[in-house]
Amino acid sequence: MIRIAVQEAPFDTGAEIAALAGMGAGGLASFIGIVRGGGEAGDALRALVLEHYPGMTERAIAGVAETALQRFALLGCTVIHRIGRLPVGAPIVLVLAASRHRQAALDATGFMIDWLKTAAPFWKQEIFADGRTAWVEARPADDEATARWARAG
Amino acid sequence: MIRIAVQEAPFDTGAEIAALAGMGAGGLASFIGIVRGGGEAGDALRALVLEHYPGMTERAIAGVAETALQRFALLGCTVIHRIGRLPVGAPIVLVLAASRHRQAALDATGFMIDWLKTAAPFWKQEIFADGRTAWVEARPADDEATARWARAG
Amino acid sequence: MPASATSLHILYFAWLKDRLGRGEDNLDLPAGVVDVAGLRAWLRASDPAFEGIFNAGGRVRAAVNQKFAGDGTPVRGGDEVAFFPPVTGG
Amino acid sequence: MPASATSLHILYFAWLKDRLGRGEDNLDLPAGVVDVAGLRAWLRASDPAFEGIFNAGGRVRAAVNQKFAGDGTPVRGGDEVAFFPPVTGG
Repeated sequence: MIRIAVQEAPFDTGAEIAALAGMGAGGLASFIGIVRGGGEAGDALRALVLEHYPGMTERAIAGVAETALQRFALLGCTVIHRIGRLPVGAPIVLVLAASRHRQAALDATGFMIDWLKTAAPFWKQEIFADGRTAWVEARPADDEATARWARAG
Repeated sequence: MIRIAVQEAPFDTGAEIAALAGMGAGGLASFIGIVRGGGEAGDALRALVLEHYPGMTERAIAGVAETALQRFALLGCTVIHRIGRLPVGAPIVLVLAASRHRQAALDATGFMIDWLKTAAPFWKQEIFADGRTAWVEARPADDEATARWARAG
Repeated sequence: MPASATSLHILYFAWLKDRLGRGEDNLDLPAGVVDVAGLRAWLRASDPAFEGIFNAGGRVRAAVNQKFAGDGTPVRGGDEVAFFPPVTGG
Repeated sequence: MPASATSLHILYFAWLKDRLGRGEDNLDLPAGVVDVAGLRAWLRASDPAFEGIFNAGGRVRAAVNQKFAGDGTPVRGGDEVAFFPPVTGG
């Protein structure tokens, strides 16, 4: 079972976990990304605005989820990515993986979040306290994290 | 912030996550262990009964959590382990790790669940549909999973 | 809008959209354009705003029909083509 | 119960408790017992039920004062000693 959502609304982590937990899984891993304040320069970040490419985004996420389901023999997985204005502290993304054994669930979760960062068409704009805005630059570290999974075969 | 609990009651994953999410984390990883039915021999497992060593259990879990907090520079972590009779499908254990960066949170979660399986004094008894009971044997694979973290330095 | 066999639907995202002041273009497939590189060249020639966009460190990515595309990916009438900076989701 | 300087509080868990029919023993520190190995030997000599328990593939573990202990870990009056199978939590 794969569940994909791209939405402005917050997600209910407890409900999403409960939906996956009833599938005979022995382990359920999750990752939640959160808008993080206080960057390197001590900037007064207030919010992110997440833009996406409707249609392609859902397709890209589904591709990542299907790959994870096969590769890690998951019983199910869930990916919910929020869009729109998200203040510091708000959850941005939820990734869940359910499997019979714990290591597969944890590995699949890492795999999906790494791939989402490089394969799904989202763009983050930073909104600062003084009204200034800036588009977030892609980080080479994200490409490296994704490439790790290719090497791991 | 470290939160440890050993309890019969179910845990509220959403509430536990919310409590950790407000600490300036950029990523929050979790693992939930679930009582898994349908073992290798197709046994009609109905429930597990989890016994523990009061006092030593909390001390062992705190040791694992403190080690993870240091090693992965976590902002906080939570470990809740249930005891008593837990039917198939019931959550047994919740591990949460909050950090500024995603990989640390995921790694710390794997570290803690692997160590819990070898360092915390819990014992599982299986209850089958026909009333038969059996103590679960420790698996060498669990010791290997723990040893992995020692090698990884 | 319905795609015709010769129309091209072009989408712009993130700072490309800001700089162009619009999120999309609809045009007839220009004569001679057969791939992404050709479309980039045609856009540059047709509007100076694209000069700075496509020169931005060569980092502007493309998708054709909602799949990541390289310079050599074919572009045909009826296609949806998108240009955007490297993605930063997750 | 309050520990005296010569008492020993011994705990049994999981199948050890089932087989012994009790979860704990309280006794005076036996003469000559100075470590976990000595306590195991004394228990075997005092009650045949321990023979099968400590022979169970050598897999019965021990803790002294709530820390995992080896055969050579010292045992003193006032200590809490536990015997149990390899743990299976998580």
